[in-house]
Order: sequence, then structure tokens, then C-alpha cells
Amino acid sequence: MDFLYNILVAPFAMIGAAPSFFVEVLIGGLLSGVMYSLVALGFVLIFKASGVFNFAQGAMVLFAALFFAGFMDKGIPWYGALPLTVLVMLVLAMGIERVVLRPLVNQPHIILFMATIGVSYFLDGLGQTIWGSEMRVLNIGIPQNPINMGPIQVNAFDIVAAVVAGSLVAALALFFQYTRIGRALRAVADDHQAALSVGIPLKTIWAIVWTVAGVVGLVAGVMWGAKLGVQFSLAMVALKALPVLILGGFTSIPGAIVGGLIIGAGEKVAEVFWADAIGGGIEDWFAYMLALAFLLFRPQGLFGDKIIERV
Amino acid sequence: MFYREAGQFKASYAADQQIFPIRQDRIAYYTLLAVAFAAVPMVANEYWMATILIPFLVMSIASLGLNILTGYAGQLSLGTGGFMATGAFAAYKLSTWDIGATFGLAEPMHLHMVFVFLGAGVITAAVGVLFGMPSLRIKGFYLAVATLAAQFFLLWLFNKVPWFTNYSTSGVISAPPRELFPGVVITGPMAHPVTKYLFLLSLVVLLALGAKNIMRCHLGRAWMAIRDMDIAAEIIGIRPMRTKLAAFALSSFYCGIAGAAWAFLYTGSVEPLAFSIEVSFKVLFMIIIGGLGSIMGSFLGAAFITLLPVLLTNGPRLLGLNIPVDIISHLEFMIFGALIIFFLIVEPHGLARLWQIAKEKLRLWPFPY
Amino acid sequence: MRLSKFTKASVYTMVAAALTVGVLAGGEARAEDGQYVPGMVYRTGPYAPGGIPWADGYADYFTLLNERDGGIGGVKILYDECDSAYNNDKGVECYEKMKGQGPTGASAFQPLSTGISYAILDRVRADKIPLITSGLGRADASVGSVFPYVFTLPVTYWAGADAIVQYIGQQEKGALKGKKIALVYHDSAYGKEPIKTLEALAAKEGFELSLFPVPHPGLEQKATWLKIGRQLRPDYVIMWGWGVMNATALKEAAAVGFPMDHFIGVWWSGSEVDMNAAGAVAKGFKAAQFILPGNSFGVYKDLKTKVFDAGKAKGEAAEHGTVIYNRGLGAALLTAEGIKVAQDKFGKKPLTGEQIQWGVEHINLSPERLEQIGFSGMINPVKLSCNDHEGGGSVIITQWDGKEWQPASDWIMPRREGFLRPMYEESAMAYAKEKGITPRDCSKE
Amino acid sequence: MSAPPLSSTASAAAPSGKRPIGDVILSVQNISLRFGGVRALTNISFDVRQHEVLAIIGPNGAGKSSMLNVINGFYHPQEGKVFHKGKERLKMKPHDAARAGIARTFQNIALFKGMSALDNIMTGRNTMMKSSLLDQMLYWGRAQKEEIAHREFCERIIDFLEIEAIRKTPVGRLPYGLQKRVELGRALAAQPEILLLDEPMAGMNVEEKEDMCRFILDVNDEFGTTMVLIEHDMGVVMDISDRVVVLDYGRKLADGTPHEVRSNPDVIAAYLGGH
Repeated sequence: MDFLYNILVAPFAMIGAAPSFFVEVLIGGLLSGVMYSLVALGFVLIFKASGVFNFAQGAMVLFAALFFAGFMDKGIPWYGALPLTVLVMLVLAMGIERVVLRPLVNQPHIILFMATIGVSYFLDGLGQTIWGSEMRVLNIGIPQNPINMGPIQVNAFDIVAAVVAGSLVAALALFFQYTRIGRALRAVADDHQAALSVGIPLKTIWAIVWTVAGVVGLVAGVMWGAKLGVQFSLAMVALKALPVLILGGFTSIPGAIVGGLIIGAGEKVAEVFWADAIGGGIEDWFAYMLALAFLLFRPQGLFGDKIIERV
Repeated sequence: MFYREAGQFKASYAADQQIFPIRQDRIAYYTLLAVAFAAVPMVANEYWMATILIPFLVMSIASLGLNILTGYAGQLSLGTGGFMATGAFAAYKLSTWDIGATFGLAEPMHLHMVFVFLGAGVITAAVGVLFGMPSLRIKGFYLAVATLAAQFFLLWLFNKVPWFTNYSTSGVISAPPRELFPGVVITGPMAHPVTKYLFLLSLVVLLALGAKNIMRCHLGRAWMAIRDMDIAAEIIGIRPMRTKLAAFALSSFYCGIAGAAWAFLYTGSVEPLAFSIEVSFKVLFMIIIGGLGSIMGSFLGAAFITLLPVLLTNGPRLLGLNIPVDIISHLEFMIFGALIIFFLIVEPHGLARLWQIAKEKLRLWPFPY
Repeated sequence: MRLSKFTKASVYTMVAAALTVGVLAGGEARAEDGQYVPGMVYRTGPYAPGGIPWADGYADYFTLLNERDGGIGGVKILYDECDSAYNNDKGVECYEKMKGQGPTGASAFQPLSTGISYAILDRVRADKIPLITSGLGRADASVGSVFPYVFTLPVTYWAGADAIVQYIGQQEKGALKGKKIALVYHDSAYGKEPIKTLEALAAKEGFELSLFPVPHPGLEQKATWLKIGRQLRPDYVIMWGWGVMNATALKEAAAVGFPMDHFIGVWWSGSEVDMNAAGAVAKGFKAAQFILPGNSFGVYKDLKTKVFDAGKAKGEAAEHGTVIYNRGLGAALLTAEGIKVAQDKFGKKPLTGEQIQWGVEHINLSPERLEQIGFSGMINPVKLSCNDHEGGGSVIITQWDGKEWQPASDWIMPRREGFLRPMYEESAMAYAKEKGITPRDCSKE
Repeated sequence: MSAPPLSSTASAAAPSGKRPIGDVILSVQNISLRFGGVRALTNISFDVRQHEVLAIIGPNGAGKSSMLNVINGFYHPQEGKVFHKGKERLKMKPHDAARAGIARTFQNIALFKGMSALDNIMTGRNTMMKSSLLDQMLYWGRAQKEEIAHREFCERIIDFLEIEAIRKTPVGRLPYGLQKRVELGRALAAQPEILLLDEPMAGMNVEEKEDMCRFILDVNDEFGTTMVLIEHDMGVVMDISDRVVVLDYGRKLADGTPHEVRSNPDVIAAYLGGH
């Protein structure tokens, strides 16, 4: 009985008693959801363009952040380190295309997925072999202090992160809409065969899309690195992005954003108001359960393409 | 020269359907068993037993389990660690259950270890069926991500509910000392590695035989049919729900036993974190490298993944190189990753397929045609 | 084509197989004479940033002994590392691999992981090798009669928790009644250790304790800190964190405006690495320590000449004098001192684990001895006995001033007699009962 | 296990001859099927009688495959009813249809590529195998007996289809024509009452087509299996079918003997008009 009361009544009583706190949690959740979206975006880009579920996105986040922080530690200012890191990600993308994707073209998706798990291990090892496992501090001057807006308090860092994510999505939208490469990418996403038949070189496209995903990973890595310091744990943020991905659908950029917001808000609200009833620390699985429950009703995710089965 | 099947004719379907239709294979198999049961315990030292052979055997069970689900039935799962944890904690609860107290006997009484392991398997199978339910609607990557829900939830559960650890403050469980036969201790710190090894080996042989048998019966064929083309399988009359859930059940049964063996026969004490997502990936690598949909491959993969780190740590030292441990660990990551990509490109069917090709060549050797 | 591919593959396979057999068969050969000291460290994995300075300190001290004194009592130290990545299974593998090496086997293990120390707890008893869990591990292992091979000197987590509460009591002028204290902890065997003590203290002192578990690795704590900072608003927050969890907690605490000087971490939450990662917001944060940071202690003079300047240091110069590096030095001191004491009894030769157990059990780091070996001021005196494997060490609270740790209190002696010790005994006896161990009779030794 | 109702030496014994066409075994009435806004089938009715060979013809996109998918329960029409053996069939899953005696082959071969030809055919008998999980793990007594009994049956089908040499070959390595035969074998292994064949001869050369025709007619003669087949080759259709249903744009144009259909003016206009 107590248990039911704690689940069904107490949380709502808590929300009713302090609605401004609920709003605060909700905003905090939405803003941390944005941080998940940043990571999820990289997954979506690659899946859209090449049908590959790139498990190595988390490793790419760490890899990019390690290089960026490493260059900055070497005394290179951020405006120098940034293009250098982008260059590294470009080389990496071309390498992956040449060594992993090209030999595995036309293999089942599941094989490619497993190959990206291999890539992920390789990058984790390579990045740390080059830069070491010590924590690197990434200070890019983002404020950390709380800001009070009436009774509601939000964190300045989260706001900055949201702005960065918003600009990134806007930049991606412009890139896809107005550049020749962007249009080619969309063509590939819609239909590989058709894209090939009008003379778009698939290899180039793949290298570009992996680079773009690498850059998105870099942005995510810098934001997360500024928050936590650049270290091995950064690779684990990918695990937080996966439920976002299933919720939003693998092929939809708006899905990644909306999915991130739902997961972020959902898990924070659940952790703050419901976790006490069942022991706390539920964030890890709550996002997955939320996504799973959701999948049972919409197997293709929120914005994913509908699956029509044929024989 | 020696590996010829010419002249071996089968007069009955039973003879044709046995596991090793070729006589030389049978001989090799029985020799291997004899070596494993008799020679290895005599030759291997304690380090070999305790840190190479026992984890190898445990991981073989786990990769058999995952191979049933992923390799044969085609359902990609990243929840192996969670299921192994279930097995470990179920075994702990079962082995510390005082039957005597429950039924009002004067003397404390405990379940025999064999039943503890079986029970752990059965409980895990039930949990596996529960988490296999979504597979009826969700496929492919979506399912893989969904099984992560099982992984995280189960670990959280065992970490959070003190009942599972008998209210231990630290959340760590350790194997109580129990006997297999009167006088032969099988778990706890006083158990001899050779006893553990022989018990585990018998378990592995039985489980592998069971898996092999199922794969040549109708259930095995139903799994492979679902894997190869689920829609066609359903249209020829295979019930997807029952078949997939059976795969989850049997796979989890194996994983549960593996988890119990990990906690009871290998480390001796575990906390839920020992079965983190890393373990799920490790088992997945084993079946990829060993060979998806191959019993033999489960063993080859487990051997490969268990031996590789040992090799990487000991190898350079033997050659007189003193590579710092952190570099070795990083190299290990890189080599793991590179090997996985390498195997997928060169031979998507893994070591088991290479073995098969080797045998086919051997049949013809020394004449190439 | 197929054939050549196959031929290549088979050649590779054969070479690999030959190498495997060779490497595995010969992997344990080690002919050198000396005392084998295993270093079960982690320089990789999610907790590497904390593990590396400790491992460097641990290794550098043995380098110093070899370079300066030719080992201990003339017996050369054979120091060897194995990377556990803070992973229990790898830890067990390292243990099994290293326990039998060297002419007399491993001297003593110090895994720097509560999880690993749990995993090898039963094994060290069977193998008769001392396990030193300095400032970590299982608190009730302080009871030497039940855990003859486990040593918790100079302090346990329970002692740490008690010292922190004592400090809060000092700050509040003894009036803890009705105060709200929150514990933010790493949701693992490590983080759960202090709960029992804090609950007992809450009942005893009348404060209100709230628990906030943070799942491994601790990347996401926003909800936790919203609850703490905006809802519960406790008077003090105590933290049992490790790795990335520490810096994240500091940032999230700052984000909800929680005052840093009311936020006190255990020693594993109090390292320079985490403070630097958290940046400016960390200023004012407090941490309990049992070893002080700094490089002005006596031992550094020899370290500088014999190790650092000779280019034999494991890590970078920046880490020398940091608190975790010093903890590595201190941990190495305990192993070395155990070997020395054992040598005094059993002779100056390579010793077995069982002999070194006697040595560690008779460690007496008196102020004079500490002065002699150059650790005076860095660590407080400890003295072990058959039944007391903790040795009466004390704890000091330090505060981060934005650059380094400054002492914020005197050395605080945990309340062992009448409070912690009975708790140890009770828990240890329960363990003995479960495992069927008959405690040895310490009155006879 | 009951004795299979076919003569055991199919290829050796003289064909028992065409069985007389019996009563209506399956009846579809007023079927309409839509995908979103697209109408795949509109108000289609026809009967299938026991032992007959019924061909469904029509141009591409006429809804032929969709019709088969409705019959075996893969698609559920928005309107209309399906009666099987006189009873109305409510929403049925494809595997229920298979158990009720409706088997089919596919336009694009849907074999299980990772398995051998023999195993593929054996899956056709899965619905009849009853041994439990434990029996199978032990492979003792019941499970082994069952395997061997069904193996015997499948070997007869293998003989019948003349694919003895490839029984242990993974089907992925077989040429197209043989794959089609294995697929037919898998459908036959279920001993269906009604067999749905979706373009069984597509992409075959004349020789292979002749073989396939022979197999279809033999099956019909010997097993008395009712056949519903889709085929584009009008010559084949006119030769082997007892009755023909003509679809166009999801509507039924005609229904009758080959002769009747051939002379139906609507059919000539819409379908054969070009010839």
C-alpha cells in the first residue's frame, strides 16, 4: 500500500506543493536532454546517409574531444585547434570509409553495426595511446553559475549548451538545404541507387557524412568535455544517446532533438519525483524503459519511416 | 591423407544425422574430451586453471547462450550481462536458502549445487522470456537497444534491492562454501581449482551437446528460419512468438548458468557491476569472431577473447620488451577493434568457418582437387 | 584465389598458435632474485585519472628504495604492474597471475579498489598473502582475528565517515540535532560502505540523513542535485565519489548554488585532478584526508635526487606532491614497512606472504620512525596488533582554495572505542559465521 | 506418426491420374484491400474447388500477389470475408493458415539461405513436430524417432523433385531453378490441402519451365493438392489450369475455364488486346 501511495499519490502531492520546483526540474531535464541530442545527432546523420548504425559515435565524441583538448594543451588557441581537429576527423572519416565501409559494402546492416563496435574499440584505444588517460581540463569559458528567473533557477551552462545545439541544428539544416553536397546527401538518404545513377559518388558522400558526424561529435565532445573534463568516461555518453535514438527514430534529425527533450525531461522528472519510491538512481534504465514502452506502440520511433512489410 | 571419409557409408538416417558423421571427427572429439578431462588437470598449473581455463569455460557457456539467440535465432541482444547477473544472484539466493528453516527442520539444509545451477538457469530463462517479449514487435537495432533496457534495469535491481544480496551492506555477494559430493568442496575459497574445472567442464560438455542437439531438431530449424527470413518462416507455419521466446528462454538459461558459474566458480564474489555492459559486448565479440550460428564458433571465440589479453600482456615481456601496462591496455583495445573489423571483412562467419574450410582442404590434401 | 587466401590464413593461424603456446608457457618465467611486489594498478578505463597518480607514487617509492638502499634490507624489490582498469574480473586475473611470481610469491596486494578487494578477500586467506586496503575496502576487516590477512590501516571508510561527522559537529558547535545531512555516493560496494556508520550516527546524534545514489560512472547528476539543492536543502552534503562523478557533482552543486564549504568529500573525492576538472566552482570544497598533499616532506628530498632527477619517475613532474600521488607513496610505505618488520624477524632474504603478514601485523609507525623515513607530517602514526588491523590512524579535513588543499581542521581521531569497534566486531563475526571461519584467538599471540 | 498419404515411390509408380474436381474448399467474397489511400483489391469474389488448379492472371500491379497474401492471412482486407471449408475465417495469422493446410511459395524466392536444402524442406514439416525442448536437447527417444520419420518423408519429396544430389548444399549456393524446386519441396513437405504458387516459373528457361509444370501437375494428380497459382506465361496457364481468374487494377475481370476466359471480350480488351 505504501508503495502504491509513493508511486501514485506522493509525487503528485509533491508537484502540487511546489509547482515552481517542478518547472525547474522540467527545464533542467529539457536542457540536459539537449546534451543527449547533441550526441544522438551524429548517429542520425550517418544512419540517414549510409544505413549504418554507427556505434562508434561515442568513441568519436571522445576522440574529437581528446584531440581538441590535446591541441589546446600544446598551446594552440581554440581557433587553431578547432580546424585542426576537424582535419583529424576528416582523415578519420576517409580512413573509416576506405578500411571499414568499402570492403563491407552490401553486407547486412547487422554486420556493419558490429564493425562499428570494432571501430569504437579501436578509437578508444588509439585516442588514449596518443593522448594518455589522464584527465584534460577543457576550459572554454562557459559560465557555470545559476541564474534566477523569478522563483525559477536555471544553470547558465545548460543554456549555453542549448544555444550551441540549436545553432548546430540550424547549421545542419542550412547545409542540407542550400549546399550542393547537402542536397547530394539528401538524395543518397532517399535512394542509394537513384543517387548513384545520377552520378553522385557514394564513396565521397560517405566520407563527407562521416566527417560531418565527426564534427557533430566534436561539438558534443567539447560541450561534454567542458562539463566533465576530457577523459575516457566521455565515450559513455553514447549510452545516454541510444534511448533518444530509438525514441526519435534513427532517420530523423527533428526526432533526435525531440527525443532528447522527452528523454531528458522524462528521466529527470522520474528521478526527482518517483525514484524515492523505488530506491533512487533510476536514470540509467528509465530512459531505456521509456523508449522501450514507446517502441511497443510505434516500432519505428517518433519520426522514423513507417515499416511496410512485403513478401 | 588421414582425413578421408571415402568408404564410410551410412545405412540409416540415424547414422547420417549424428553430430559427427565422419569417423575421424568422432575420434578427434573423443580424444579432445579425454585430454580435457584427464590430461589437462594433470598438466595445467593453478594459474592456468584459475585464470585461463575456468573463465574460458564460463565464457563458452555465455557465448553458447548468446549464439543461440543471436547466431541461430537472429535476435541481436546486448543484455547478456544482465542475464548473467540474474543467474549469479539467483544462484546466490538459492544456495543460501536454508530449506531446513523454511520447512521447520532442526538442521539447516541447503540445495545441492547442481540444483542451484539448474535453478539459476531456469529463473534466468523466465526473466529472459519477460525481456524477450518486445522482440515480437521490435526488430534489428531497435531490439538491440531495447535489450539494453534489460541490461541496465537488471543491474540496477540487484544493486538496489537488498534482499538479493541477503542485506549485505556493500551489495557484494560471495559464494558460500558447498560440497559437490561429501568431502569434495566445489565453491568457496577452499575449493580446489581442479574440482571446479572438472565440474565446469562437465557442465560445458552437457550444455554444448544440448545446444548441438537442438540445432538438428525442429526448434533449431525454426530459429534459423526466423533468422534467415522471418516473414517466410511465419508463412510456412512457424509461430514467431513461441519460437522467439523459446530462443530467449534457452539463451537466457545458458547465460544464467554462465553467470552463476562466473560468480561461484571463477571470481567467488561479485557485485552487480561485474556484469556491466562491457560483458555483454565481450560475449558478442566472442560469437562474432568465433562464428555466428556455430557451436564450435562459440568455443573458438571464447578462447580467442580470453587468451588475447593474456597474450598481449605476456608476449612483449617474453620478448624482453617492457611496455607500460597502460599502453598494453590501450593496444588491447585497438587490437580488439581491429580484429573485429578484420574478421567481419575477411570472414563474416568467423573462426568456425575458417576451421571448416581447413577441414575441407584437409580432405583433399595433398591433392588439390 | 580461394586457395591462396586459405594458405595465408593457415600460415597466420599456425604462427599465431605457435606464439600463443610459447608465450603462455613462458609467460611466468622470472629468474631474478629479490622480493616480488605486485602493483595492481589502473592506468586505463573510466577511473584512470585517479588511478595513474596513485600508481606512479606507488611505483616511485619502490624505485627510491632500490636506488637509494638497494631494496629493503639489501633484498632488491622486484616491482611489477598489472592493469586492472578498476574492473573486478581483471583484478582477479591480475591477482592470480601475480600471486605466484618472484622467488617467494607476491608480498602484499593493494588493489586501490573496494570492488577488487572484495573479490580477492577470500583468496588471500587461502593463499596466505596480505591484502592492504589503505583507506578503502571493507571496514570490518579491521578485526584481525577474523581477517588475519586483510589490513585497513590507517583508516576505514567507517572511521572516515565518523571523522567527517565529528568535523560537522565542530562547525555546528556540537548541535547536530535536527540538522539535515545528505550523502551522495557512488552506487557500488565502495560508495555504500559509509551508509551503515552514518545511519548509526544519525540515530546517535539526532541529525536527519538522506541518501542519494549515483549510478556508475556518474555522468548525470542533475536530478540528484535539483533534489538536494532546490528541494531538500540540507545543511551539509557528504560525498563518496570516484572518477568523473566528483567533478560532475561539484559542477551540479554549483549549478544549484549549493555552498561549497558545506560540501565535504571523502578522500577519494578530494584530489587535485577532480578539482581542476571542475574549475573555479570547486573553490571552497572540503575533503577528508588521511595523507596530506605537498612535496616538502622529508621523503621528497631523496625522491628528487634518486628518482625524479635521475629520470626514473613513472609519471610527469606535475603530479608530484598531489594528494593521490602522496597516497600512492604512503601505500607503498605500508607494504615496504611490512616487509622490513618481517625481515627483522625472519631474516634479510626474500620472504613469503605468510611471513610478511606477520610483518604488516607488527607495523609500528611511531613519530620517530615516520621522521626517520621522511613521512613525518604527511601521515599520522599508526600501530597494528593481532586484532586491530586499522592501527588508530586519524583524519584531517582540508579545503580547496582554488589551487591546492589547505588544512581546515586539526587531525581528528575517529571514535573507535565504544562506537566503531563494536560495529566492526559485530559485522566481522557475522561474516565469520557465514563463511564458517573460526576466529583466531588473539589473546594468545 | 501417421503414414503420409502419398504413394511412397512417387517417381516410379504410374500416376494415379487426375482426381475429379470437388466442392468449394475456399471462397473469397467481396474482398477489398487498401494500403493507405492505395486500393490494391476492390470487391473481389471467387471460389477455389478441391483438387483444381486455379490460375490468377493479370498485368503487373493487378493485385495478384496481394490476393495470395489475403488468402494466407498475411494481409487483412478491410472488407470482405474468406470462407475456408465452409467456415468463415476471422482474422488469421499466416502461421495459422499454414497449420490449416495452406502453403505457398514466393515470387522472389524466400528460402532460408543459411540452411541446407534438406533442412529447408524439413522446416516445412515443423508444424507436425511435437517433441519438447528437453527431448530435443537430449536427442533421445522421441525427438530422434520423430526426426527420422520426418526425414524419411522429406527424402521422398527430394526423390520426387529430383534434387538428391544437393540435399546437403546450403541453398544460397544453388542456381535459381533448383532454388525454386527446393521452395516447392518445402511447401509440399507440409502436405498442404491448398498450395499457393506465386510465379513458380518466373525467370526460368523453357526446359526448367517444363520440369516445373510436370512437378505441379504430378503434385496435383498424386497428392490431390488444390493449387492456386500466379503465372505470366499464358501458354503455361492455358495448358495446366482448370480455371482462370483474371484481375486488372485490383478488380476481377473474368472467372472461368481457360477457354471461356480466352474468349471473354473484357479480357481481350484489357489484357490480351495487345496480342
